[in-house]
Amino acid sequence: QDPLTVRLDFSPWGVHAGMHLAQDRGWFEEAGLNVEIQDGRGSGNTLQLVNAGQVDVGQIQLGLLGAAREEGATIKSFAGFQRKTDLCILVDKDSDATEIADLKGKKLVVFAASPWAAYIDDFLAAGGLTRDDTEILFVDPAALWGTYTAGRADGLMSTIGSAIPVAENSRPSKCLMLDLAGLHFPSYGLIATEETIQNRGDELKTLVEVEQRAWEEIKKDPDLGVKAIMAQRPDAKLDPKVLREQIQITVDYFDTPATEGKPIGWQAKEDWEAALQGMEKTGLVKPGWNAEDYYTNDLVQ
Amino acid sequence: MADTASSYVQIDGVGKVYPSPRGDVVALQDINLDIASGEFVSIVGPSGCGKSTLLKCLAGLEPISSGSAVVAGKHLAGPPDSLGMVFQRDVLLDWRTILDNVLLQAEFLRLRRSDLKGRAAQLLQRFGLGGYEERYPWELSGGMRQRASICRALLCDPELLLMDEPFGALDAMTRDDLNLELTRIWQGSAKTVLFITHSITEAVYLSDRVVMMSRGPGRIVDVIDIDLPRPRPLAIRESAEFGAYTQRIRHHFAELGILKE
Amino acid sequence: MADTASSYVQIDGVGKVYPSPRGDVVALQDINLDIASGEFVSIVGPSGCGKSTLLKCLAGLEPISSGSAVVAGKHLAGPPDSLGMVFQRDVLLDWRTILDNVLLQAEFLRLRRSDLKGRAAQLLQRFGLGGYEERYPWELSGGMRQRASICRALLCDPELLLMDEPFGALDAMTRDDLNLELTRIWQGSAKTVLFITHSITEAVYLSDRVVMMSRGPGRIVDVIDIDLPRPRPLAIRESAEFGAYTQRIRHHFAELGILKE
Amino acid sequence: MNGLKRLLYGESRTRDVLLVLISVVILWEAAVAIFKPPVIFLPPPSAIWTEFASTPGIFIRHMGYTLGTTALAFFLSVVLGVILAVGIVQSKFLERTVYTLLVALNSVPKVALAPLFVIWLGVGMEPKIAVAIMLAIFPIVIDTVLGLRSVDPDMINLARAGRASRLQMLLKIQFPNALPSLFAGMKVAVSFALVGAIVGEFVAGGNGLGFLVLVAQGQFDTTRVFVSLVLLGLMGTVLFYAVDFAERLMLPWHVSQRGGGSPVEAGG
Amino acid sequence: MNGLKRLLYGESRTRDVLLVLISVVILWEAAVAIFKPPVIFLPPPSAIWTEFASTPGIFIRHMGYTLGTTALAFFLSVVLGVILAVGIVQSKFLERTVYTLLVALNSVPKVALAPLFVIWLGVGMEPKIAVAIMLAIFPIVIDTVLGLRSVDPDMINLARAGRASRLQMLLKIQFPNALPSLFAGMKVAVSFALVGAIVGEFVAGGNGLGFLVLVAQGQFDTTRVFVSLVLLGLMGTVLFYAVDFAERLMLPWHVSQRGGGSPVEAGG
Ligand SMILES: Nc1ncnc2c1ncn2[C@@H]1O[C@H](COP(=O)(O)OP(=O)(O)OP(=O)(O)O)[C@@H](O)[C@H]1O
Ligand SMILES: Nc1ncnc2c1ncn2[C@@H]1O[C@H](COP(=O)(O)OP(=O)(O)OP(=O)(O)O)[C@@H](O)[C@H]1O
Ligand SMILES: Cc1ncc(C[n+]2csc(CCO)c2C)c(N)n1
Ligand SMILES: [Mg+2]
Ligand SMILES: [Mg+2]
Repeated sequence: QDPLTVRLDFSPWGVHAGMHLAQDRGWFEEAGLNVEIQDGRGSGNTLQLVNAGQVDVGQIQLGLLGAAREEGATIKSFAGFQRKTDLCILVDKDSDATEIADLKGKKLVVFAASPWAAYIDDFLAAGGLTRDDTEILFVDPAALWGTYTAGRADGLMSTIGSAIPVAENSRPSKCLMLDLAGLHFPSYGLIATEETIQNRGDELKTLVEVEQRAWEEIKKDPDLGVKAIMAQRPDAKLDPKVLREQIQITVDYFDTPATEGKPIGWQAKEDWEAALQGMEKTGLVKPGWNAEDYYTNDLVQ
Repeated sequence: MADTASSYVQIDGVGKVYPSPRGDVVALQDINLDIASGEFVSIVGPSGCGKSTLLKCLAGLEPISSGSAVVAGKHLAGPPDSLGMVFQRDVLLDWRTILDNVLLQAEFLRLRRSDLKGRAAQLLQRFGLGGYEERYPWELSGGMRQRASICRALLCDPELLLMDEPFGALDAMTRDDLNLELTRIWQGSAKTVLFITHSITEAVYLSDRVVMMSRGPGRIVDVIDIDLPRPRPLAIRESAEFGAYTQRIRHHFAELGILKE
Repeated sequence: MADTASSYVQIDGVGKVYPSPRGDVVALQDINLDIASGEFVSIVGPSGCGKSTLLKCLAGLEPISSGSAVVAGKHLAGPPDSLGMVFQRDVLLDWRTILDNVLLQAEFLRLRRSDLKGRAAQLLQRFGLGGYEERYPWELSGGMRQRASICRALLCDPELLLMDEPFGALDAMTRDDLNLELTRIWQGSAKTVLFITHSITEAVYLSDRVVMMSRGPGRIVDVIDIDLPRPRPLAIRESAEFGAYTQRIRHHFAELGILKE
Repeated sequence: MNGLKRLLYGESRTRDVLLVLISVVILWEAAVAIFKPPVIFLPPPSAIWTEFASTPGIFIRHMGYTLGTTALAFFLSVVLGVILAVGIVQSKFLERTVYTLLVALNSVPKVALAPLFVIWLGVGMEPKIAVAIMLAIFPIVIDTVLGLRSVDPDMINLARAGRASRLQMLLKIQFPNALPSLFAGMKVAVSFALVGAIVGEFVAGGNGLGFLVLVAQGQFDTTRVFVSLVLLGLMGTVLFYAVDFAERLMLPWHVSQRGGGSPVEAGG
Repeated sequence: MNGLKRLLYGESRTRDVLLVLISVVILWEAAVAIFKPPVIFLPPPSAIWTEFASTPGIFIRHMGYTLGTTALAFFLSVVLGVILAVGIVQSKFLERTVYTLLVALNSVPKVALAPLFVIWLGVGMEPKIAVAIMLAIFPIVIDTVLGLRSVDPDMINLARAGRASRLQMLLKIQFPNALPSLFAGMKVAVSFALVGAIVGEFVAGGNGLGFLVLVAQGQFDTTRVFVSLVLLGLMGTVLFYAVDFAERLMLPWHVSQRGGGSPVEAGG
């Protein structure tokens, strides 16, 4: 059987727990799948590779589909696990900043290719600020963290799940979330090209099923996920404490009000519409969009 | 003049101009010369008169600017077949031993190295370089380098031999020895030789004819037939006839008023 | 032998070995020679006997392997002050015009170019290179390049002049002219000259003493005082005394049995 | 006098280069028209041009920024590189210390080092210049060292016999002799300085073509990515031929330049 | 015979290099001990060593992978680069086409191209080799072209007078003459091949030191990043001196190699 290649968003971290647990336990094989899991180099890069047919499935930040489809990508999300917006701005844990307006006069670092880049103006506007009220520095992910912990910046634009647990060691932080501005950005889920969804729908369906099972187990005991990731990526020298927290946050962000009670992976139209409205405002997508172009629930049971 | 029918080299009104942003240089003007097959011709003339230029033109290394030259029955377009050339500066390849430098010509002609190794070693021996086969050029003295480059030119027994002051860096005695050696090689193989030298004695001793060139621009002012019997003992140089020839050439030089142009 | 008190160069049991992975070469062995200040000494000897090596050692360019050498009162350690040197291969810098090549020595001595430009142009003129000041070395003939390198060595009026076959690439007549020119320059400035040549006539004509070297390993076999009056007309070369000197040297060469080692 | 014109490669050279570029554009456009890959995969030249023409000001401004960094870094690389090379050739000690360190440093990918530079030096121009210099200096040092060492021993002897000081030896003999090699190094270095500037922009800062590439990548705007890449290619070509031109002006005496072509072809 | 020993730089050279490295380590350790920068800024060598020693197997395995990519890419670069250089020198047409394209291509940062390569070529070894070749080939071409062109015109004349074919001219005259230059290019290229392999690993694949750097960066584990960077520096140094050693073996005749030192120092 042709392997089903799944590319993750980044080097190993908590959000990968479901995939690695399933692989580690041999659940894919049990279900008759031959899954190959690759680490990624950013959600955007994985998205490109899925679109180019170099890999079959990607696990990425689903919000990126907005801009990607606008540029002609023919991919869809067929399962959303972490459905709540997780984009956040890290600030000192004991800082008194709690809302957008508190960022006035602050120095913020962001990765130029991050989904954050497109939202900065609208986010600040919701707090009555403009870009000139803050100082935005564009820095590579690899230098982002150092710049922030070195105190060269007051805030770091990232995601809550990936960043907060790591920050604990060097600069304990809390989050100002993107949805403070009423903006939404669907978080991690699985994508494939429309063609793959058409031709290999059965396999994808099985994939989603196995993932549901894995996440159910992880919800009950996050340490299963921690152990699975570390077993699957022995060379990465991961910190189990950080992984456990990342998994915990991931699980915390699984549901929006609209998906409460629905199966893991199922996506709500209203969530996508809320997200797309925000994207339309920023110019990421043009008016006239149809939310159902971006996702399908056909493969979720 | 040599009989045209058996001419090996025919030079007809050849001129050569070196273009230069600092002013073009007319190096040769209206050169006419026929060299019979098997003839030994020397060129003498003051420094800078175009001797090397003429040789390079005949070797097909410099395009001629006017006139025409025929070598071995073919109009000159590139180097003629079966050419052996000795350059004014010994051009030895630094990355090859002396033996390998000599064998270079064999490689160019796609001959088997092993077939010619013996001949190369023999030539080196005869030119006083026995024992230096495996040394590199920079380990040799100036005169030794020059001799090595002569061996290289002789290796493949060329029909036409163009030599630009081949013995310039040698002492008089070594020179005498090699003059004899060269005569022997020439007579044994009926080569056509064009030989540039600064030694008037050498020119007369070796040649059937001596061409006297002059400067500004380079042209032929006299061609002297050397009617001395062969084989010529070295002592022939003390003879009156010989003296007359050298005298005639010296006279030309004096007339040209070297350095006082 | 020259008086030690006024010796400019004192060579005492000098030996020179070139180390080489292909077998060390003993180039000089037990060389003893004193040269008085203002003396003109020529070295003759068969090709490869170590003449250039001796010159390079005296110039401080090659370390001597044994013995000691004193130049201008100082033990040799690096090139002596006030040295003019002509190399066997004209070493002209491709990126400089002829004039700039000649002026190189002035720049090394931190003299003002403008002060010496006139002298450089005059030297070039006297050596038959007038009009070639602005040309580049590769636009010159072999003999012209050699003359340019002589001008360079003479430019700053050095006390010690070491010349390695400076006239090797010149025709006999140009050579005569330049012999006269060199004598004039030497006499006008009391230089000490060590001169390598392959022309026995030239050696005798120019020198106060002629050193005869031999090969295998390089050593001095004779030192001949030339007791001819100065100034010497060119015609002195036809004299019987002159002939005796050249004969003696020729005899040495014959004894050494060149090439038949 | 057509010396200057020949130096400027004459019309024929410029024409050939243009012809090549135009052929590439046509082939590319045709390939896209025939195989119809998605735009996000490979945009056609026409789309790239349209994208550029829609906001040329933005591209040109960022190009200017990148050019500034590149030029400054290139200049510093040449100066520093030549100084280092001279030191290395003059002193065995420096050869065994500086050279070794330089080699080690050059083997560490700048993309991996750049983040550290940003952490150490901040997000200003400094880390970009530093990265660009680190990329560009190596070919300069290596080639200059070769050039300084490849002097005909007779020339060294000439200078020593003339009692040239070390400095004179360097300035009047070794350095002119090393120029052709130095120029080869500079040709490699000018391209690498540009690459270094971009790598620096990738890691920090909100200016330059590198920044534009990143932003466009984040928005999956492949066409916009390509506009910047094409502009980089053009900039690099122009910079390279500028060095080439300087070489022709300064080294008319070198065999590689004489007669305008390869010696093999001349007269053959 | 101590020829081979001298070739191996003798003990003194190795000793000097080691001394330098040890001094750097001591200075670094001291600086960290005195200024106490956060570990994320600059870890001390001791920490780097401890990190390496904790899982040496992992580092060595990934180093082997990177080395494989580097070696293959370097080999291909030399072969392709020399072929291109020969073509460029032999033909004006190629000079004006291939050369120009190569220059343009070299000015486009590989870090920006690498993601496109992965999209086009997939996530296997191909894009890594492609990126490494693209980085390494340029210095080889530039330096080889210079070397092939810098032949003494008299040598060209010698070969032409000997009726050497173009191929013979190339193999027996131009190529040996270009070797010192080619080696200079190879020294630059071997480092860049390593850098290219890492850049390739950055964008694709789960192997190699580049992958380890990325993983460590993702966890903000600067110490682990530094282990890989130091290993890269060491690998690059070893590769460089391997080329240098090959040069000494193959070019004993060249002035830059003769006598073991710079001609300026010899006997002076
Ligand atoms: N490549 C060149 N470019 C320009 N001028 C040149 C070139 N080669 C030679 N010349 C000029 O052509 C003339 C003749 O030079 P050529 O080398 O033929 O002289 P020659 O008779 O061999 O002299 P010599 O006996 O000194 O070697 C000289 O004036 C020289 O300056
Ligand atoms: N760099 C070197 N390495 C090894 N051997 C050398 C070197 N230079 C010269 N020799 C050897 O030293 C001996 C003397 O050479 P030298 O150049 O002094 O001779 P010469 O008398 O000047 O000869 P010529 O008249 O041919 O110029 C020769 O046998 C030569 O092979
Ligand atoms: C908005 C946004 N910010 C940062 C990251 C990067 N990121 C995701 S996981 C990870 C490693 C953490 O262990 C890092 C650095 C992202 N993907 N999206
Ligand atoms: Mg000549
Ligand atoms: Mg000599």
